[in-house]
Amino acid sequence: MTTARLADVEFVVRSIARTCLANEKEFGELDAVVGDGDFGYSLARGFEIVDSGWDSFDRTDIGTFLQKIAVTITSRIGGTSGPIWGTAFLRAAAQVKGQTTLSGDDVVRMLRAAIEGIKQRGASDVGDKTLLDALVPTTDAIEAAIAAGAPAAGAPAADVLARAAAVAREAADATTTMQARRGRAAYTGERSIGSPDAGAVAVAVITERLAAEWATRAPAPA
Amino acid sequence: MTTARLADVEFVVRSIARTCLANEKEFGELDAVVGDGDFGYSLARGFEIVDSGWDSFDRTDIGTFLQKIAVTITSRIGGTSGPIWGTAFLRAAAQVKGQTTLSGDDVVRMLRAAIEGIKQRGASDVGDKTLLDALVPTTDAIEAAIAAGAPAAGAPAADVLARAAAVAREAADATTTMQARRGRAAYTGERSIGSPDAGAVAVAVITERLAAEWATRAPAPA
Amino acid sequence: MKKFVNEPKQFVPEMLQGIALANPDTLTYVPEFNLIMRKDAPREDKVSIVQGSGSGHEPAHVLTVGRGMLDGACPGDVFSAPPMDYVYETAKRLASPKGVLLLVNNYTGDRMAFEMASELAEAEGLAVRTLFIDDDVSVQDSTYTVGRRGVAGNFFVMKAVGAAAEEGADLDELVRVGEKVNSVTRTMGLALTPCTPPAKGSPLFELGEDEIEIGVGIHGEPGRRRGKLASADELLAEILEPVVADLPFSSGDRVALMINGLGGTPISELYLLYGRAHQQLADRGITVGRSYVGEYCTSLDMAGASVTLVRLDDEIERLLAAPAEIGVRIF
Amino acid sequence: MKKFVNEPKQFVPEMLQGIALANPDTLTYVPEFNLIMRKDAPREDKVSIVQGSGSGHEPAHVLTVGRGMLDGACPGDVFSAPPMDYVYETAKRLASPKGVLLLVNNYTGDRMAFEMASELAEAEGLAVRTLFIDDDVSVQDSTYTVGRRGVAGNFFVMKAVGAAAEEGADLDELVRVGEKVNSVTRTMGLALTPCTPPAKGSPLFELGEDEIEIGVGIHGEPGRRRGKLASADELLAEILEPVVADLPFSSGDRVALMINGLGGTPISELYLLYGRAHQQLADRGITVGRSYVGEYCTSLDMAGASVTLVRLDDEIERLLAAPAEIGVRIF
Ligand SMILES: Nc1ncnc2c1ncn2[C@@H]1O[C@H](COP(=O)(O)OP(=O)(O)O)[C@@H](O)[C@H]1O
Ligand SMILES: Nc1ncnc2c1ncn2[C@@H]1O[C@H](COP(=O)(O)OP(=O)(O)O)[C@@H](O)[C@H]1O
Ligand SMILES: [Mg+2]
Ligand SMILES: [Mg+2]
Ligand SMILES: [Mg+2]
Ligand SMILES: [Mg+2]
Repeated sequence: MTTARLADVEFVVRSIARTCLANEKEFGELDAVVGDGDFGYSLARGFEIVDSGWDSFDRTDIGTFLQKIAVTITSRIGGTSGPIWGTAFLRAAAQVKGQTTLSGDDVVRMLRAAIEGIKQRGASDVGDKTLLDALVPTTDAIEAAIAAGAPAAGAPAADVLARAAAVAREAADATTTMQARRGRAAYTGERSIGSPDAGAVAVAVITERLAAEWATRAPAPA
Repeated sequence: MTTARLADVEFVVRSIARTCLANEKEFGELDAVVGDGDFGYSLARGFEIVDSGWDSFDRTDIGTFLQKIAVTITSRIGGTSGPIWGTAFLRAAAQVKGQTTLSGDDVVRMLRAAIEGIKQRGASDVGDKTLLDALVPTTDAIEAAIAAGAPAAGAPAADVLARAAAVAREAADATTTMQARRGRAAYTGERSIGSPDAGAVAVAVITERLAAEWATRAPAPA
Repeated sequence: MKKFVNEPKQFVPEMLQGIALANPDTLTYVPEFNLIMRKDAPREDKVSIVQGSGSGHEPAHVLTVGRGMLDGACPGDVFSAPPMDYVYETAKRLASPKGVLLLVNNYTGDRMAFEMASELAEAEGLAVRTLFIDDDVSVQDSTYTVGRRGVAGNFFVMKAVGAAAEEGADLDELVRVGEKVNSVTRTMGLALTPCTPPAKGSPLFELGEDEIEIGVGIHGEPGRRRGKLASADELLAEILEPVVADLPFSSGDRVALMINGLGGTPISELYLLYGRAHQQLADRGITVGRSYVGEYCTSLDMAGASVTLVRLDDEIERLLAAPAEIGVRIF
Repeated sequence: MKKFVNEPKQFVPEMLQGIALANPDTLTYVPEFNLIMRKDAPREDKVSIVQGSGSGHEPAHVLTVGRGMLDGACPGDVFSAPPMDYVYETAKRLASPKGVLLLVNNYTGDRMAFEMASELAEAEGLAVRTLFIDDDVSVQDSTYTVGRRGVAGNFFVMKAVGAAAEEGADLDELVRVGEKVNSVTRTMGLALTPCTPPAKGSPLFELGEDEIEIGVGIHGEPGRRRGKLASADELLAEILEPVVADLPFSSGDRVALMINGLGGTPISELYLLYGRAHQQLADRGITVGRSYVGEYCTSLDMAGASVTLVRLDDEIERLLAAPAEIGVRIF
């Protein structure tokens, strides 16, 4: 089974960063519907440091690299997203301390750890109309695809990502009919029904971009 | 020649008061074009006291009556209009101290004294785009009509007023092309050109109403 | 009109009532004359300082009554000079053996009301002096107006004569001080939006989505010209340049710098402007000795700001720094 | 968007720069962490008081730093809780041997940032306590939220713990005082218009010409319901009633009454509201012992107001009356 390397992880992180930068306005507008509109701005301020300081992060191993990214995000992103996203990266990093390659199982373990971190930090769960409502089904889909034999990297990984993107989008759309129970949107009560959650949409947009660009990434040596 | 009595003067004053009350909004909007919009409000606050306290004014003679009205106006109307209109009424009153009837000449003398008072108080003159630009030609028209033999009161006085109203309206309209040189509108410089002066329009509206209602006033005993 | 108003005619009285209720220990309210006065005024040992002007400019002037500032303020209705009566009755109530100083922003209506009232008061034997304030540089050609308008710079005149009066200065001395401060004070404002007088119920003038009024008056009077919306730095330059050029203020000067909000602009923006103005002055070699940021003279809910500079000398700086306590306060 | 802004990303830093330049003798600015702190902090003999929260609420909290109030404030960007780092670095810089008290308005993001930061700080041996403020009564059903929001009533907690800290109270005592004040403080707000965050460039939500938002949050969060524009008295009742009913405040109570402007409403209207509220309370047998009118906790340029009541006892009243001096000031 092909394994993912630092270069693949770099690709994923940078792609997340650039997606957040490219969608600053859109994400902000989604948050403005029933939140306070700062979601896009907050993410962009953090990920712009990730992007501009790209070469400066310690790349000793994948765990270290992700931890440095996590610290940057935590210290630069304000609002709820700083602690939430920072915790997610931190917990994912902790799963792969010292590793220089990742198996498909590693990837799933990282995602699960990130999810647990978010739940803990946010006192939230699936069904609260947050990014968890996209992240959890997407992780389930990835896990299922990998269990079905798709490798963690290499050409077939594109198939895993394509499947994940479809699920993420569907899940993000499905938050539209939910009532917010966490974050600022929760204050709106029933008025939060009718528009998708900004964080969930962000997860979908990021996954879609990863799926679309995976093929064009600097190919990992066989 | 028929003469005007207290009842006629009362009719004129009350008609002025009610015209100002009825046109509060319109006068304010005219003042808002290049001024500060308070003209209608200011006049209305003063004349509403004149109207509501109507029976309380000393009616010993015409001069005394007008002086009481003048004091009320001066003390109740703010802005530029308080001193301007107050001075006008005060000077007019002073011309007919102790009189119980007015000749046509008395009326013209009162108007001239009012005009002089305004000029002095406002350091203004004809051509500055103020109420003077309606009041002076209107007074000229009244003087000419009286000199031509029309009586100061009685049915033919209606003709004098009709003539005056026509001149007042024409003069008020003519202020449209003038540039304001006094009052707040003067700060606008050339931008004051293109709309009529609020004070001049007020003079026209009042004169028109006097002309229209003169016939219906409580007829003075022969 | 989105405002907290009951009956528009009661707007000013209800506001004054609120001011009186919020300051029961220090202020007295005389409803007949829209008069807000210090509880301890008039004082035998102190000239009384009075300001009138229209309402809608709060805190000017009903909220600047207090120790070291005004002894009384008798505003007219929104944007209307007070009726002569208000001024006359106020002068009588505040008559001190040392006299009464009337501060008047230079507008036709205000001048007339104060001139008529002080004639009357003098005829009754009161010692009254009048001081006209005209700090607004936006009106350049004053051939056809009563001259420059009095705007936010008024605050510095009030503060200086208020402090001097507290020290026991006599009427002549106060007039000297006030005229001196006025002579070194310059202001210019800029509107981002019009204001809405309660009685009118709609905006006093119109500005397009990207239009601004440069040199706007505090009653919404037009200024020098319409301009285009631009960055804070550029907008600031539009009003700071003419103010600096007018006196002129020059390298080596020590100044008081005020960024005054016109009513609808939040203080976050005012502090942003303050920082940029401070820096632009530093670039010209002008040092800010005292700084003022907030609302001092507003135009109802107008979004916008004005810049005021005062050239300081030891005397002015000492008077501006003297303690004072007024109706508008934080604690 | 009609605002004084240069680059929106620089809005908060440029505002903070302005605050620092306007208060060179009393405040220090640490740009890396949006930190505004007292020049004389930390002091050995005094617990340091810190507040974070998002920007856009000025004077809260960067302008309430000063003697008798906060020792430091480290706001996030507009409406965003500060990054954890800011809080952590601020706590370190203000570490006094007597400890650091963190005041936190009760929002998810703020709670998280402060909790993470204080864990870190405690791990490094700092004595840190955190106090959550949640005075907003507009959110009734809090099953699905972190509970009530912290809004303008925050001022009273700051003022009381600030005064107690100045007197030398220790951390436990400050937590007791702060919790006590918070427990008798209730607020509700009302928006006439939405606000416009500089980075968004357009209004955060929409309100029809005659619509209002009753119970609005200071980040533009929806409140209890949309209502119709009405007279000042009726609008006031919409927010005063729920505040009175919540604690509840009852006949015989002595209270502090605050009418807080949300940013775009002029103080003339705020004083009008104050007068009416004072009277409506008197009608219920509730006496106003201390009054506060003006801007304390804003929502950028939102037109609207909030009402806060604090039930006074001798201790609270003494602490509220203690002298204080902060960045926002008149003279
Ligand atoms: N308690 C929570 N747990 C998990 N996710 C949350 C929580 N609260 C909010 N979120 C997510 O964060 C997004 C909003 O982020 P952001 O705008 O930074 O927060 P805020 O402005 O409310 O502080 C929401 O769309 C939601 O997906
Ligand atoms: N100096 C003056 N002399 C005579 N009339 C004047 C003068 N200034 C203004 N007016 C008249 O008064 C009207 C405005 O009155 P008002 O709104 O009460 O004054 P303001 O708001 O400028 O104090 C103008 O339309 C004009 O006719
Ligand atoms: Mg948000
Ligand atoms: Mg006018
Ligand atoms: Mg006026
Ligand atoms: Mg936020």
